[in-house]
Amino acid sequence: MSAVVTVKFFARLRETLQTDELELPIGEQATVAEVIDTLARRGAPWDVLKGEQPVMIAVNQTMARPAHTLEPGDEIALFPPVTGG
Amino acid sequence: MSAVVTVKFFARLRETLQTDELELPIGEQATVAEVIDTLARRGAPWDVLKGEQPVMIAVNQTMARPAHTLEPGDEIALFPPVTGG
Amino acid sequence: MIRIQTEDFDIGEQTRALSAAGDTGAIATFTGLVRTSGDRQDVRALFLEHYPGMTESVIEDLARQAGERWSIQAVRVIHRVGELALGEQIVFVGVASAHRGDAFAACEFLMDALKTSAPFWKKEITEDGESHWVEQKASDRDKAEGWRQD
Amino acid sequence: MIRIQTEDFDIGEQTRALSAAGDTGAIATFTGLVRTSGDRQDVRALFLEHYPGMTESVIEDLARQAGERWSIQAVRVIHRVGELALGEQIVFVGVASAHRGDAFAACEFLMDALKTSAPFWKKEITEDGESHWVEQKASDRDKAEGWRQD
Repeated sequence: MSAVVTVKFFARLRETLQTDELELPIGEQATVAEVIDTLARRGAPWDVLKGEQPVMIAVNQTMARPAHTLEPGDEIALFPPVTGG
Repeated sequence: MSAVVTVKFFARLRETLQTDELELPIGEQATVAEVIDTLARRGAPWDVLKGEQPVMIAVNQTMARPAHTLEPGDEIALFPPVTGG
Repeated sequence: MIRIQTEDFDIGEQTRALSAAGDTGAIATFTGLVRTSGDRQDVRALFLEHYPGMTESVIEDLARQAGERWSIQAVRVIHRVGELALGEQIVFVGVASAHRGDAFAACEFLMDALKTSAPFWKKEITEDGESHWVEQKASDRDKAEGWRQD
Repeated sequence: MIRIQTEDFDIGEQTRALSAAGDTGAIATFTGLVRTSGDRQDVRALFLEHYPGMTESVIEDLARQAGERWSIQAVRVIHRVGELALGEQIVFVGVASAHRGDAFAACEFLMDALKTSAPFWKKEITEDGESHWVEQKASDRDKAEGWRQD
């Protein structure tokens, strides 16, 4: 019975990864940083998540830090710095 | 051949003096302060010009100080602090 | 464009005119209205008097000062005079710029400076038909002083 | 009222809606437009992407913060998404208050905060049909930081 989170990608990140959303099993007490590590270990183009460009994090549509601890069913979003307005 | 200036009054001052405009002969090198003194010496209600309420001065439609020296034909305006906007 | 008028104005129209000014990226506007409850409860309208000629030249001068301090492309100021009922628009200041910081700063400066240096006077007309002149606020003088650069 | 939409908006209509908010004496507005000459000369349009749901809740939260810091009566924010040609309106922020200082401050705060915390991303589309994502500006981060209260 592994817990699952949803990961969404936006803008440049969505285009680079050619993925707008995926589901990922997580262990207990998993953090956002661990989710990002897991994805980055897939190799190019996923290593962009640990590259030079900053990656912003939201959990359940609220900005969050890498150390944020996840709950099953959480919606994580990874995206570049915002440029609206 | 005495030189003459025009003096205009606005808002509360116009109402108190029941005058919107008058002409006044001035001497050479006369200042706005002297014009105000001359008018105030007429007694009530003109003494309001030397009363507690501040009186603003414009000469030829530009804000001016009491020490401003007048030229023949100048347009002086005396009015209360402005309250537009 | 500076206009002193008795008629009302349309902010959409004013903003469209501002956005026609070349390389505009930012438009800041301010609109002042006759407050439905001022310091007195029984006010039913305002009457605005002004000094024709001087009003326009003071505002022209303020717009010129704004243009020297900030990078702006167009300024529109409309000030109404005569009798204005509660809720009516009194004044509009709009500034177009390439950048929002300049548009905001110039718009607020113009409004603050106008309140203490443009020759307009407000009279409150109360329900009983009486009227009294509005006093200048110390807070308005302080705001205008805050923009001084010396 | 917060709205994310592809359609254009009318500033006059927005301002009238703001002035209906009770004892309003002051309305400050900001409108952002697609600049006709950005950093690149060959841009013909912008494309705006956003994160539906989060966008609205971030802006709601900013409006709530503005309401805690300043005395304001109504806030309206409209942000367009999708493709926008040069000169088109992108964003509107309008604030109604009894007093102009509060209206100006809250409007500028909302605009500065929105630029660095609402999940929108801009892509410039050039004449040759290519497109590239716009980078966040350090000056925008600095402006947003300037409003911090700690």
